[in-house]
This record gives sequence, C-alpha cells and structure tokens, in this order.
Amino acid sequence: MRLHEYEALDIFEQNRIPVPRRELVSTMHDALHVAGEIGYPVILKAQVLVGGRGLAGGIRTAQNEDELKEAADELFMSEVKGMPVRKVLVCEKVDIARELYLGMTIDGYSGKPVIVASTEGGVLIEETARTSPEKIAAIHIEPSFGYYPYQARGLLRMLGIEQKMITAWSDIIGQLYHIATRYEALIAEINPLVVLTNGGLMAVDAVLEVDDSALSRIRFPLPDRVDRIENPLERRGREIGVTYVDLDGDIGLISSGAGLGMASMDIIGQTMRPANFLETGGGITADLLYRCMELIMMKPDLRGIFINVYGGINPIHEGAKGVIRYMQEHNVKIPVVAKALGNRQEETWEIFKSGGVHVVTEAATEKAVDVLYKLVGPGEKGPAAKSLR
Amino acid sequence: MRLHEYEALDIFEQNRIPVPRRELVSTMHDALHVAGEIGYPVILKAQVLVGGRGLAGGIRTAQNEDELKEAADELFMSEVKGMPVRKVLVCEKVDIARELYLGMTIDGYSGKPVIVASTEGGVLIEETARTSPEKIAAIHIEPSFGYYPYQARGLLRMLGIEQKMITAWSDIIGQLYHIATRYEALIAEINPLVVLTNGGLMAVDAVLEVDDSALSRIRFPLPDRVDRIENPLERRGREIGVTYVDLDGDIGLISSGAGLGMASMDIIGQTMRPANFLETGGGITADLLYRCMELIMMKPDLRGIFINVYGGINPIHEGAKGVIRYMQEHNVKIPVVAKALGNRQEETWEIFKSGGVHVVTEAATEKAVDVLYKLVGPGEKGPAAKSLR
Amino acid sequence: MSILMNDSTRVIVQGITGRIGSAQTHWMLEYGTRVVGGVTPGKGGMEVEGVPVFNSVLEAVKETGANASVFFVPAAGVLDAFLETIDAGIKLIVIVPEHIPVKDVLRMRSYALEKGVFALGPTTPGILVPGMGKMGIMPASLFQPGRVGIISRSGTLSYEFAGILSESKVGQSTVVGMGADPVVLRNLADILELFENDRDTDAVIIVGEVGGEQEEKAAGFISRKMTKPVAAYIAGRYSPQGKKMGHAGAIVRGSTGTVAGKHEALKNAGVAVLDSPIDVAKWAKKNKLK
Amino acid sequence: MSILMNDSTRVIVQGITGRIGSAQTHWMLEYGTRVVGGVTPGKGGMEVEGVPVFNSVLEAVKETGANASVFFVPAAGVLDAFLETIDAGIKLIVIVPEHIPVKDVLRMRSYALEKGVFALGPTTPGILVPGMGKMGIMPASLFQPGRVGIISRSGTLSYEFAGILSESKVGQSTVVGMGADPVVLRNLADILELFENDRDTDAVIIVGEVGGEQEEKAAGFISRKMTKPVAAYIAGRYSPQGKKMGHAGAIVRGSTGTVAGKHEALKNAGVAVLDSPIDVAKWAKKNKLK
Repeated sequence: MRLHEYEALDIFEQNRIPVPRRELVSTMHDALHVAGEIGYPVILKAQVLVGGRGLAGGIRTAQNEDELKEAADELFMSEVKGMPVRKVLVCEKVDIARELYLGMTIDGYSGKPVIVASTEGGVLIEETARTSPEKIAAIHIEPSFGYYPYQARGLLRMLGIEQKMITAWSDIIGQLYHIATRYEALIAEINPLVVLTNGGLMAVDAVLEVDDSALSRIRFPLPDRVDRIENPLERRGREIGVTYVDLDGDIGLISSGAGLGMASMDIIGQTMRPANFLETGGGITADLLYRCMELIMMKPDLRGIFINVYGGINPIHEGAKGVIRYMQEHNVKIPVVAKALGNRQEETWEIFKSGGVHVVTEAATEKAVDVLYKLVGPGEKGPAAKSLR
Repeated sequence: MRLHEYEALDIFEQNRIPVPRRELVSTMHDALHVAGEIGYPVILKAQVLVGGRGLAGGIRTAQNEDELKEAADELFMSEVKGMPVRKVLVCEKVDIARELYLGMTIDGYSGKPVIVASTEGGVLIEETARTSPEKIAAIHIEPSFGYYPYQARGLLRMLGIEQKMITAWSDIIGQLYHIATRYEALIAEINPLVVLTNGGLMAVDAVLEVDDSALSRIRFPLPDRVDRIENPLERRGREIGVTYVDLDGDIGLISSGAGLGMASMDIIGQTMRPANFLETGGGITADLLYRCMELIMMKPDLRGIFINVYGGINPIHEGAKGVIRYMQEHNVKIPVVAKALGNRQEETWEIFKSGGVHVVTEAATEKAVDVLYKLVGPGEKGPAAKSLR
Repeated sequence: MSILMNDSTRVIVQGITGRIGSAQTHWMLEYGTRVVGGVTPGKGGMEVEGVPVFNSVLEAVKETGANASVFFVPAAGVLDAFLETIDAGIKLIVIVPEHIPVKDVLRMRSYALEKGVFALGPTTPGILVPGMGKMGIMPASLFQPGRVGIISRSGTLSYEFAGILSESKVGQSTVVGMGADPVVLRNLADILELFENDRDTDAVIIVGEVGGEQEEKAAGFISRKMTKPVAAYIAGRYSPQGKKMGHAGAIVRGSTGTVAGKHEALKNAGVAVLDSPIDVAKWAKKNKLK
Repeated sequence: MSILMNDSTRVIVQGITGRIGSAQTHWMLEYGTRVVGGVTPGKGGMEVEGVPVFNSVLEAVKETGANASVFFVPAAGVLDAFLETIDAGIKLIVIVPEHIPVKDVLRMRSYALEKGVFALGPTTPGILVPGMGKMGIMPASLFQPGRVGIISRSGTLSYEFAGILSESKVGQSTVVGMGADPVVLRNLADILELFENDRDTDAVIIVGEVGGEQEEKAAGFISRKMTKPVAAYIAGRYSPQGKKMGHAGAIVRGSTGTVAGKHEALKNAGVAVLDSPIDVAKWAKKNKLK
C-alpha cells in the first residue's frame, strides 16, 4: 500500500526526520488561509498516488495570493496522470542549496534490504544512475545482522560526502531505516533530500510503500486501504478479495492466477481489447466467481467474457457453479468462453456447458481466445496490441 | 534495577500475561477497602525488594476482615529481611491446581539469553533443580537469531507438557521474552506460574530486573531509580555516582574498583569490621573523593578510614586533593591510611602526606591494612570474619 | 531422472489438518507421492488420508524419516514453522501459501541459505516430477513424463506450458514453481543449474513475467554455464506496469524489469524467446524434444 | 614471549580525541606501545600525541596497517563502533568502557566469535606485556617482565597482584583483564588456553571474584588441559552477595557463584587457592617462578 505524501511526511516527522511546515487542504479557501499562515512563497503539491507527479504538472509554486489562486484553481480542476486531484498539500518553500537522494527498498534478487544514496537528487535521479554511477552508492543489509549506523557512514564515505555532513545524513538514514522496519516498507524514499542554505538537511518529499501482507501486524495507525482506491471497480475487487485492474477494452477476463491472467491479456490483446484484468488467487468458491462475474459485468458494453482457470489449489467446479448461476440470474447474453483444466476438469466442463458457456478443453490459451474471437470479432476499438505499449 | 512486584505485574498485564486482580495499598484503611472490592479470601504481599520474601513472612492470606486487619497490621509494622514494609499488594486469591515455573535470564558464560521452565514452581524451585533435574528444561537463544515460538514449544515438549497446555504456555513464554527484550531485562521471572482449577494459566508473581546500563534508552515509563533505594547512605552513593553498600562495622573504605574493594573488605574483615563498601569506578576527581569522604563520614563512630586506589584510568593525585580538602575542612581526627599506586603515584603520596594521611607504598593491601590495624586496633565489635558468612 | 525430488524423497505436509492441506494431501498421495506424515501443532495422533499427524516437525522426522516438507500453513505462522523445519533437519521445503510478509521471507531466505536448505516459494505451486510424485498443488492431469524441465514464476502458467507440451507429446522431467513473490527463497539461476546438471533433462523452459530481475540475472548464468537449449516466455507485455519498486529499485537494477529488457537479456544469452505460450510446441519440435 | 600482543601488534585508539582516550594514548606511547593511529568520526586529520586521527576504522587500517584496537568510546556508541572495527578486519579488540548494556554485549560477543576476533571487556583494564607495550589503562609502574601470566576479572586487582609479584622480583609474561561485566567477550578458559600454549609463560594466576561461573568453568578446562601451575584468588568472601541472577540463573548453573563453590571447583582441578592476595608471593617462591 502506497501512502500519500502527506501521510508519509507525518510519519517521517514523528520519527525525527526534518520536514517542511505544511498543511493538507481540499478547498481554495483553506489553501489561501494556510498559505497566509505559512507565508509566501509556498508550494502546492497534488496528493495523488502516481509517480512522476512533478513532470506531470502536479507541483506548483505560488509567490503571492494571486498566483496561489490560479495554481490551486488549476490543480483542483485537473487530473494528474488520470487521477483527479482532491487534496493538495500546501508547503513552506525552503531555501535549497543542493538536492540529494536517499531511498531504501528490498532487493528481491539478493533477498536483502538495500539503502541507496546519491549526491544528486530530484526527478532525474534514474537518469543520474545511468550517466553518473559514481554519484550513487548502495549498501545491502544482511537480514540476520541488521542495520547499524557505521554502515551508513561507510555508504556516505563511498560518495565522498564531506565529513561535516556525515552525522546529519547518517542520522536520517538511520531514521529512514527505522521507519522502514517498523512499517514493513517495501519502499521508503526521500527525493529530494535537500541541503538548506543554512546547512541543515530536510526531506521535502516522502514516499512510503507498506507491504500489504504485513498490514495486519503493523502496530501503528495506518489509513484504510480500500478507501484510497479511486476506481470504484478496483475498490470493489479489493473488497471481494481479488485483484482487479480497470482497462479500456470490451472483453471481460477472469483468471485464477496472475501469470495466467497476464498471458491471457497478452493473447487477447493481439486481436481484441481486454476490459479488465481480474485474478482470483487461490480462494475460488462458487460465491467468489459469482461476485467476479458481477464485478466485470459492471463495465458497460462488454462484448464477451473469457474465463481461464486451473484446478490446482482451486475447486474450479465450484467456481463454474457460481459463473452459471450469475449468468442464469442475470440472463447474460454475450458469449462466455472458458478454459478450465486440472483437478475435476470434466465435472467443471459439464457445469459450464449446462449454463451455456463455450468450453475449450485444449491446453493452449491461444486456442480458447480464438474461439472467443470467432464469436465476437475485433470490435470497434481494435486490438490492444495497436495502442498499448 | 529490580522492579517491585506490583510494577512488574502491571507491565506483565500490559503485555497480555494473565495476572490476578490486585491493588497497591499503604494503609490499613485502604487494605480493608480493596479487600472488600476484590472479595475474600485475599492475599497480602509485602512490596520489598528482597528475595525469599515468602519464607521470611512477607506473604499472608486473609479469609475475612478480622484476619486482614491482623495480617495487615503485622505487615506494616514489620521488616522483611531488614527492609521496612511501606506498601502492600492486596491480591485476589485464585484457585490453584498446580504451580509451574518460568524464568528468563542472561547466561553470562555462554553469552546468551536462557529461558527456563519447570513443571514444579514455588519457593523451592532451586531445590527441585538439584533433586529432580528432569522437571527442569532450559533453552538458549542465539542473540543473532532471535526468539521464535517453536523454540518455546520445543522447550515444553522436553518437559513432557500435555499438548493441550502447550499453546497457552508458549504464548506466555513469548510474551515474557518480548517484555525482557523491550525492557532489557537481566531477569524476568514468574514463580509460580499457576494452573488455575479452570485450566487457565496465571502469573501470580512477577520479577523484572532491568539492565542499569540500558535505563536511558528504554522507551517505556520506568520508576525513578534513586527513589527506590531505602538506605539513605546508599541513595546518596547513587546520587554522586559511586557504589555504596552500608555495612555494620566501623572502618570506612574507599576503593577505586569493585574487585579491589571486595579484596580490601576481605582483608579488613580478618582483623576489623568494615563500615561500608564504596567503589568509585573510573571517574575519580577531587570533588568526587571529597563527596566520598563526606558520605562515609555520615556513619557515626567511625574509627578509621582505609583508602585503596590505583592510578590507571583514574587521576589519583586529583582524588588525594579531594580527600585532604575534606579532612582539613572538617578537621578529621581519626586515622586515614591510603595505598595509592600507579600513574602519578609519587605526586599522590606527597599530597596525602601533606594532609596527614598515612601513606603505604607497598603493593600488598594486607600491609596497608596492618598499618591501620596498628593505629586503631580491633574495636569493640571485633573482626567481621567472626560474624559474616 | 529429475531434480529436487526423487525415489528417496519422503514428504511431510505441514498444516495437513487444514482444508487445503488435507485436500492436497489427497491429490499428492493419489499421484504416488510418498507422503509419510503431517504436522499440525495440537493435532498430533490424528490421521489425515491415512497419514499420521504429529505435533512437531522434529517428532515427524524422527518417526517417519521424512526429508522434505510442503507447507499449507497460514501465512502468519509460516516463518516460525519454517525455522522449526530447518532445525529439524529437513533439506527441501516448498512454501505454497501466499501473502507472507516480505520481512519474513528475507529472514527465511537467509536462514535457509545459511543452513544449506533448498526452499521454494512463497506462492509456489511446488514441484512435480511426472509419473513419480509431487509436492504442492500442481494438477496432475496436465503433466507427462519426459525430458524437458520447466521453471515458472507463475503457478498457473507452469500448468499451461506443461499442458501444451503434453498435448504435443513432449514430456517433462521436472516442473518447478519458483514462487510469484517479489522475493523468493531460491533464485531462477539456482534451479537452472540443477537442470543443467540433471542427465535426464535435455532442455529447459523458463516461464517468467514482468517485474523483478530474475530473468536478467538468469541470462548471465545461461551465457556463462548452460549447455542445454533454453526457451523463455515472459508474461505481461500489455499488462499494467508491474510492481514498481520506486527509484531505489530502478537505480539498483539499472532497469525496471520490463518485458523488453528481459527479452533482450535472454536473447543475448542465446535463449529462444517465445512470443506466445503456444509457440513452445514449435520450439520443442524444432529441438526434437520429447 | 607473550600472548595476544607481540612485536607486530599495531594499535589504533578508538575515541582517541576524548579526555581519557588522549590521556591513555600518552601512557601507552610512553610505555613503548606501537600506537599507529586513532579514530574519532568527524575528527579525521587531527593529531593526538603525534598520532594521526581518522574518521573511520577502515581508513585507519588502510593507512596504518593497524591490526588491534583499544576502545575509549562512550558506552552508547560501543556496539556500532565494535561491529565497524570487526568489518574493517581488526582481530584483537580491547573494550575499556564500562556500563555497556548487556544486550549490546551479547551482540558483540556473538559477532566477534563468528568472525574469529579476540575481544576483551567490557570494563577491562586491557592487556599489558611488561617491557613491550599495553592496550588499555594498566599503570605501567607496577609491572615487571617475567614468566608468570595473570588473568583478572577485576582491573584494580590485576594491578595488585602484578605489584606484589614485582616487589618479590617475580615478573609477568602478560597481564590480561578479561572484564568485570556479567557477560564478557571472551571467557576465562579461552585466555587460559593461550597461556598454556605460550612457551614464555611458566605459570598462571587467576584473579576472580564472587558471582558468575567463569572460575567454575575454567576449573573444568584446567583439569582437562592445563599442564602449567595455576593459582587463584577469589575476591568477595565477606562481601554483600554478588549480583543475583534470580532463580533462573541459579537453576541453570546449579550454584550461585559463591566464593566457597569456586574454591571447591578450583581445588578439585588442582589449582592453588590463595586466601589473600599477599599469599601469591609465597606461592611464586614455592614454584620458583620469576
């Protein structure tokens, strides 16, 4: 779960990382009031959960009331990368001498947390990593050993940081690692970490992504996870316990695994256009697939449905019952094609067929997708392969 | 720092270990009131920081008001192992089916925390360990590995605990270890851990000793450390930063190390009787030794003073200045003998001599003690060797 | 023959008394797997599908001579049970459950590597050796004995590839699910190495997906060490971007685990990159695999 | 010759810029110790007593070839600096400071043992090789070169015993303070073993005290392995009871670390138990030590 910047800044502040004065607002009136209290110039930052917000116009500076009115007006009317801006953080504009970078993530390949620091922060940090690798240093932390401050000092020496800055930097690294540990963060990042003209360090941005699997055992207050999903269909997916991603096509998809779902999308996308990605994981029941059908059918103008499930851990015959119950109760007329293999496959086929589902018994998803394509054609929007990256 | 039972029980309760209903009282009036609320029978437990409290009469049962009055009266008038009883814990008397033992300490030799459990708890637990070792099991925890619940289950299986009890037991072991870690405990102990007649487990006693060296970094509220020292001289020692133990003799002792102090006591005790043990550690200054002199002179009827210091980490010439300044200002008439060797020893000897201190320059403490003995003789109480264990 | 599992593999099922644990024990036994015991603390003395249940792994190992374990334990209890299993001397562990906190996986991985234990998962369908046995949840009907090894990050896609091969009369030597989590207990290259050294495997298929850098790192191993033909499919070409690991991840890796990046690395290592799952049949035919 | 320190020992002083660190550096240099550098983060580039100061241990090791370190670091910073020192490749570490939390000492001990580092303390006066050098705070005037080894739990009592021997014209090969804390980085038996294997040590004196079980465990080692004469003095006979480790401690150990218990164990191992420090002179004479 990715926290909003304002939520992460609060947590950073509670853990003694210096952050700017700021307040969250959701109206122009409040923005004016807060900016008056903080004092101009101020920075307005759209609180949307997307990366590259700055380059997409989500961050604005206002030197005075007029500029603030204009900037806030535009922000509240805008979308940043498709996300509507409902909340804006009004921040003190600090005097920056230099921008640095500090981040922590999990290196999946080595199976260790990694701390990354750079003497050049800001939006182009990934570019810096490619062009000037000497400006970046990283250290891995052994899980059974833990983090100690001397590791941070070593990291900073690798970067050639002046000795007088090392204590302040390494204190912030320690605090960031502490936060990452307590919140079971997959990412904890400060970009930029700035050197103020008075010599101090400050985190003027904050990223914190908490491990979803650990949410139930984190002892600190966290925002509600479902509430923050903007898209109502995706929110519904989370509520019923499946992964749903909304897409712009017209073919509904239900799969029983993420890899299978992605491959199904890749294959569908060659000739048609998926309306969604839906992955059930290992918890299929008749009720769950009933709700999945309900969810994908919320999308208007669906032309067909593709179901791709395996009976490994999942009782697919139960799932089939849920699908046809929905179809019968709601009189589904669009073609539904199902590929269902594995344990109890024959039983599953019979159930699907009894409800009017087109069953494919071959292993290759391509063949099942072909069956659907022959029933519904390319549609008006054309194949996804043409427009998606 | 050893916590009082009532303090430790509160911490145990906050950490989800079942404990009896109870309240702390310091007057008979309150004892009656609390017992009425809890309901008879109740147990009265003297809150004194000594071991073996039960065998020394510090725990009493009261079936009714009359018995409570009598027991509380006696407790508040009494001393337990020399400690006056100022506070009494009034506890619900639970129905006990069986007494168990659970403790955690640091095994200094292996350098690991060790968890000890026994199927027989109570005051005779050490006896049980000698006579029925099969009723005791212990596991060491690797510091770099940490504690996991399966270790507790393994420990309990070693003891042959019935399976149905294992989850409740191992939960309590986990909580106790958790408490010990958070509070940096050198000892965390439940004796007895009781099986109630309803089958549940409960900690009816609690011991928690916190590492003095870690006090400043423990994030949870802890009682003040100096306040709890009953003896005013010992409290004063703690305040000025030295270890002072009050004894029943008439020879004052100042030493610059614990080992040297103990050896000095052993040697003095052969012919005379020490009035105190005072050990400065490595922080000697003129002021500190001035205060040490002040402290040991608080004891009435002192017949002589023995100073035994080494100049390793300590500037003993500074210490000597403090001693003679005190002697001059307070016109000390009793003999003071000093053995002071190491860095700057000649300078130190000159300072001591200038203030009228008898200086011994030989290495053996025995010779210096002999000098003092020749000046003051055995005294009325005779040598400590005769009466101490 | 096979990798990881063989004739002398004696399996215990942890969490055997649960709904999924008992159902999967049924399927494993039906497939001929030597399931010798189960573990659920507090349920010792029971039987599930005719298999004795023990209270602890140590007891199960002592009583049954088990040397491998498959987990159907609730996510919150996996770390503890995993450490217990290693301490009891088990050398092969399959972690089927999903949603295990990454922090726990890091600890599990570091301990398994330290103790020389081969562990797969979390979120893995396990291991299946066609005609011999399986540890995990792979549905037996899709697999046929043969000489092609499959390693998959995705459970369901491993079935898909085995199914397509089986339909084309190409059998499998061993099918291994390495787990779908961002951190898994063993990396792709470690499993590739086992297939490279297995004299009954002629070729290997990697079924990967967008995100992470398993495939990129495996490409390095393949170009340095592999002599057997390797094909690879990477799912997620048109998918919404995979789990983004922030700038820090991108900086450390130098790429963001895109499908294109993986394709390039694998092609440079001489791997046959498959555009679509069904292409695996053609590739097998071209390489005369069976 | 000596144990732990020898001609090729090159010492750095950690916390060299502090009041005690700089004073003790003076005494160590004056005694002829090869102090090649100091470390205080943030003070790199300074000099203390003519010795260069570095910001990190790694830098100090690289620039000076140091292979040993003595600590005068504030207690709260010792754990971190200790791990840094081990990672920098130092193999002999003396921890002079007192009041280090036990939890930190456990971590330090476990890491030092894992990495094969010999560490002494906390709360140790260090090591002194008469006539050659010293790491720590022992006051040089009390020591004389010779062939008797001393190991002491107490700092000041090590000086006392060395002083009495020196007055009796009996010199010391090496004097080692093992540290006065309830948990120390190396146990008594480990140091005894070094003396047993040192061809320039003829006999060893153990200066112990009430509490713990170092002496009892050492007695086991002595009866199994030691061939050289050993004498022991245990301080604290008339002292208020030593730190009580609760029932758990007593149960684990089976005794409470009493003077009487230690005497008995040592006597049974053939150790000459001294009633009073001054008796060490007689014992040395009887054994013709010098």
